[in-house]
Amino acid sequence: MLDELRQTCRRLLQDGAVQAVIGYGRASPDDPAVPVFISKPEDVDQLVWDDRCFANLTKYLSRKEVLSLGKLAICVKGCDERALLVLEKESQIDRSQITVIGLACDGVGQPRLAKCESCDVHMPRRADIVVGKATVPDADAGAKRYAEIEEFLKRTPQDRMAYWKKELSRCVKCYACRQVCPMCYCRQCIVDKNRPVSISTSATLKGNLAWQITRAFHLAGRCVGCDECTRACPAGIDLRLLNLSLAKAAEENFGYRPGMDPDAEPIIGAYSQQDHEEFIR
Amino acid sequence: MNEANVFQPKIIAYVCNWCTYLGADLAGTNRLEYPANVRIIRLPCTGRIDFNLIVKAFERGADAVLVSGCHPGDCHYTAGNYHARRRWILFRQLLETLGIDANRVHFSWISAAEGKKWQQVITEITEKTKALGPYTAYREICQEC
Amino acid sequence: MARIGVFICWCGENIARNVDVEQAATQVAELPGVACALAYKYMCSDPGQSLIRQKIASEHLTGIVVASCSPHMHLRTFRKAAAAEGLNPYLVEMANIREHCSWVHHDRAEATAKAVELIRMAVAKVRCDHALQPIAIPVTRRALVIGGGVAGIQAALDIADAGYQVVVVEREPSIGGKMAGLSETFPTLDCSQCILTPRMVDVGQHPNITLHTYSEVESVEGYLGNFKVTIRKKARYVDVAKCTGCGQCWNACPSKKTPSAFDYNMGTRTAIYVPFPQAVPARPVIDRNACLHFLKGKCGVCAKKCQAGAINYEDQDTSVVEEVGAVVVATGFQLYQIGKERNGDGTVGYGEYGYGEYPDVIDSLQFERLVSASGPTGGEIRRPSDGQVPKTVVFISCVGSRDNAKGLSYCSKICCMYTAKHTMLYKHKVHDGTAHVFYMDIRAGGKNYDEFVRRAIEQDGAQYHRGRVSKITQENGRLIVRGVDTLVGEPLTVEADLVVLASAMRPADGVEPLAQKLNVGYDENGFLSESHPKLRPVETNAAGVFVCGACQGPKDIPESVAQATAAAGKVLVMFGHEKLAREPEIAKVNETNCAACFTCVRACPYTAIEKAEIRDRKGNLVKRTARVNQGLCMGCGTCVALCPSKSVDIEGFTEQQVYAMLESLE
Amino acid sequence: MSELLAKKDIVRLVDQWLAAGRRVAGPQCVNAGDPHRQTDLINYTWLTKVEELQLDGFVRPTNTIKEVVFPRHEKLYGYEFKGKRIELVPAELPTAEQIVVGARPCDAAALHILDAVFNWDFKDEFYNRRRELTTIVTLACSKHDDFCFCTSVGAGPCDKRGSDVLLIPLDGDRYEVRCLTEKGQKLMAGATTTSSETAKEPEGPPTRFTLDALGEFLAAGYDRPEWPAVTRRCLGCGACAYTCPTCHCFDIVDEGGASGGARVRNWDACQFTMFTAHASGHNPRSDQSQRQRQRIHHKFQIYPDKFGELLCTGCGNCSRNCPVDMGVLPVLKTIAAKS
Repeated sequence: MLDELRQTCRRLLQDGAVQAVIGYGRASPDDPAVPVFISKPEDVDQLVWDDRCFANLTKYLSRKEVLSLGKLAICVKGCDERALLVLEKESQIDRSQITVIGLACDGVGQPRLAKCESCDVHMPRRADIVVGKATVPDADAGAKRYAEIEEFLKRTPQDRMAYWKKELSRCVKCYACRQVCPMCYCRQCIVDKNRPVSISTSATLKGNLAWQITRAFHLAGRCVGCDECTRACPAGIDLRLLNLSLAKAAEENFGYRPGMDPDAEPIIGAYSQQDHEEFIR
Repeated sequence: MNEANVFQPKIIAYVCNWCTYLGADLAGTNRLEYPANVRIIRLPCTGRIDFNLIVKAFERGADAVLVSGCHPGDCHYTAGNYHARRRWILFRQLLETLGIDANRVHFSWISAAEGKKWQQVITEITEKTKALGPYTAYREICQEC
Repeated sequence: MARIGVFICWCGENIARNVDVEQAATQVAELPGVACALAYKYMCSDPGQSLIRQKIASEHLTGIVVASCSPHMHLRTFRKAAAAEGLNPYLVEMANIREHCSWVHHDRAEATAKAVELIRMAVAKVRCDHALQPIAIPVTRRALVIGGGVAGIQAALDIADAGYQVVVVEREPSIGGKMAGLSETFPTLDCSQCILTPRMVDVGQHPNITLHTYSEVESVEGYLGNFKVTIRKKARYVDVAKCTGCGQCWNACPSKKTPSAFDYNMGTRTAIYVPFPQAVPARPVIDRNACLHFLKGKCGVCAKKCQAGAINYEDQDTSVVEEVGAVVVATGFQLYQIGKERNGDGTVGYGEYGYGEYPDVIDSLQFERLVSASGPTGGEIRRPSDGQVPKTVVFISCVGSRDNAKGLSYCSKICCMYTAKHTMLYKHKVHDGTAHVFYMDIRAGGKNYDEFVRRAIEQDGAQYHRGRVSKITQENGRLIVRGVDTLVGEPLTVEADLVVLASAMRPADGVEPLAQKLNVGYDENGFLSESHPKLRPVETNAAGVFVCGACQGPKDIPESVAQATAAAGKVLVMFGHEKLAREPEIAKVNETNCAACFTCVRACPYTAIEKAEIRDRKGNLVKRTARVNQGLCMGCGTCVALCPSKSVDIEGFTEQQVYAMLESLE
Repeated sequence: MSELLAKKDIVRLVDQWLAAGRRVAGPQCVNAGDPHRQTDLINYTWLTKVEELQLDGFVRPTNTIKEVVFPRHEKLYGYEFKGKRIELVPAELPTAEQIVVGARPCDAAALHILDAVFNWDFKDEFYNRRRELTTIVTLACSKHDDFCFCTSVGAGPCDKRGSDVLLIPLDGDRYEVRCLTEKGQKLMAGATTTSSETAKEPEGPPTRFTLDALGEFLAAGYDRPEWPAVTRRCLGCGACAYTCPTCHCFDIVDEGGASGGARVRNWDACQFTMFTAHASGHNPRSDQSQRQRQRIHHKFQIYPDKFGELLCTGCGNCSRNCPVDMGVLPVLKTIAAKS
């Protein structure tokens, strides 16, 4: 599969179809995979593909340092690919200008990451080129999707708040969660605005809670569950739980999973007169 | 009547300019008395009311927050309240996950004709919040490290 | 440095009774940025306003807060006063210490404390106010009227008579609408065509009116004062410029069997036709689906007969673009399609009445054609099945109206009146006949309306039965109408020769896509939404678009005409200015920061935000951004709440202002 | 001759300190018992009971001890609105003595390095007061990983800089105790036993690049064409800076409401776009490669030129915590190789 990937990228670069390939590489066999940007056909052997290729590379489609390389091909796993659809819906990418190389994936990490356990997109579905073959997702993958958050919600509200107070007390506001997120492409994040300061920039519990509420809610109906924020957090905060809870609400209330159906209208910035609630009096 | 030592909750109400604000005006015109704990912030439409405002209200020491606007179908701007409703459906899930007390965040549709409803809603929220006591859980969060 | 003046109103005793205004003034005078704070009996009175103006001048105020009643009551008043003294009116804020405080809180200490806090919030807000200038929108003083029925005709003539250009679009080959097909009109029984056709001619000949018949609005771009409307003119196959309307062609046309839509299929017409003799323009069209030339490739009789050489079989649909400043929608109504209306899961409604099954069950507009002197029977009432004069006629009201179960919830408003009229017209023509009416209630509110119904019952002997009809069957050429008379409390069966159903009024077909093009709201029944049911009855939430006639709700001719004149009046108010001044409290995009996700574009209820590009001097794309069309934005702020980076803000309710108010809370 | 301390005695000491109401910080597994955790997360935290302390069995904590003297959020002074006047209210300086136990040498050395920048022209009262109040008991490293590169920057597993007491593992149960300062002596007085045994200083990680080669590259010029390619994958977060023991940039903001507030300082990071953004909208470091370049130059050229020491102790945290496995090490390895 790796050979096929390298061949594919070599051909794309040789033909001039793209000027650079965003993929995974590594310096020595023991190192984790890192994002690499291959511009020359002879460099394609730097590309790797295995279950330590964690990063969601679609983030780089909003990094000007990468866009400056010219026309791009990008390697995506099934989960990452969902981000492309959201970015397309939000006018951030011109899909016709990007060659998408889909990587068949049976999950990453040892042990498998939580997201991989309930993954139902082992094979990228809208890639221009798909490399490899993946196993068929478990039939009950979908059922497990929200298991963690459902378990968490069984705790008492006091317990939940105590949990977040403990977790968020470690947040140093390094914004790794924001910077790795493919959906965080704002030119100036609201937290960096100072007239007015709507979210305290201090890494206090107050500022951290306001920031994480904001980050999570700005992803409502947009987050594709790549869990890069959780992976990136140096404070080890399980941000996945926040995202999952909103993903659950989006699916339960509006039957919507971001990045899944190209024909589905985004739920944010839209409404239905039939939206159902029982809490407004 | 001196109730200086009784807990007086702070309630912040974000209301739309065309329905709930006028409903509160009507409550005034009809001299419908209600507790003085509420502070109204007038915005053009519930569509303008962002979740950050709810968070900020708690940071500023609110014991309860009310968001109120036109009934579905009555929005002065045709659809602002529908957009708002959809956001709140999602936002309440986030509050639940975080363990933020749903009894502190209230939503209502109050039309310009519903002065009576405004009086009832404010009275009820005030009583309920008095029973809950100050929102110390959030105030602790806001204390300096 | 801010120099804020705070003016606290006693409102006589209204505020002063429960709020210690002097104490409040003393307290707020201490707030940072407050230059002066004083109380006065009536701030809205002349002396009160003078006081404000004096202080603006003497204290060099940079903003003022008036603590008094609701801003809905007097914000305009105080803004005007400030403007008169040279202070930008948008630097005025109000603290509502009457409706929201003194009138609802009777504990003086509590009310005073709250009043002080409300004022403090207003002071915090006014310190973040921006001086704003009204937005000037240029106006194209030319109007578009969509629909050429009586409402559209009235609106077009009123605007044109005032000296402005009007474009009228009508999708049928002739203007005239539903009214042109009516026989006589209630409550005066004057002939519909006699009063309408002169006005149709006026439209056709008016120097200020451009008429596009057999045409439809394809797309609408632009906004208030500056609409660009693309109109598709359907192929007529007749050159209107050459045609003289002599009638040789339609008299000679061999294809004569097409049911006439104008007669609601009660009569026939030719393939080349004018819908009715008094049509305006009196120019025919060719119905491709009936014309032998198009169906079989041979005939050409009309072309041979036409002296003017106006027949053009090669004719194509064409488009014209009209630039207008205002749009009047007058698309009218149609009747409820009995038995054919769909309600999600299937066909519903009144199959038991046998409409479409029994030829002698007809609807009210068909009956109008039967009694019309220009109708298919020349005004003689003869039933469709065998041409016999019906001796017993049953009229059923509320077919589809006021029926949540299988029809529409609303009252169609005009059926009671025209049903009474029908019984009278029938009796006037068939003296020995009997007219029965099954009704739910008689709603005859209107000048001389109830008298008219009484006349039908008392003078012309119409038999009114309060009750519903459950079923109609046909036996031996007669219709057995089974119903109930609830006043007597007994079932009632009438053997009738003809049954006339007073079907509900519905908006015309295609009004919803049109409304979407114009960005006008509509209700669940498809009736267009006015801005305010009482105070802005002909405006819509799309600035510059007005409604009149039955497209807005069921109404009769006088009401439609009155509303049309009202809509014309509103258009003329607009046209009274070269430029329109719009409130500047609308959205503004920070185009540098906008990430161009265009969520706001999707969400804006007014399509007031567009996708724009910023290019450098060489034309290279620098970035994309959302951009607010100032002519369309109404300032709801839905975009602000949705924008993750808050790159859009609403003047008058900016993020800065709202947070300042929050921060000012103790 | 040497001073020895049994592991259980360290635990007893910490227990005593805590019982005496002293603030004690040390490594702790902060996600023990969290059902969602995938790996242990070790952080320096203020201990509430001695059982929380985890001295070894890991390479190093994810965070650093700079927080003990330079908190991520610190009030500089308060202000109150008194009518139209604003009154300043000085912040209270800390008074509580604090002890860090089980600090890693790469953390302790960082404080020694930071002393220079917090005292060269303006003497930072808050920093200095906390520094005075803090006694640091360092534990020499017996483990290292692929990210560690202390030995490449002149430091090592027994670096003495910044420590008051250095503990070197003797065997599984005992430490050799080296009191390096008066504070250290005072803290350990009477707790140790004298012995003839001495501990062998543990070896550090292999050298990964040479400082000479690095210096050559940096001295050769600012606008080296290598920078964009070497730094392209950087996403511009602050994980490296905030988990770096020596990064010390801060931002000053006012936080408050109608009645008053405080001027506070918060950590800031040079990798953020906003770090150098001007009010005009212009940004002199508009590209991520410029920001990365700045970080390397600051640590390995600017700071040593000014203060004589590298602003890096080779702890490897920047790479260890980088979402795309960057940090300074891969960059230094690459540019040292290019030189």
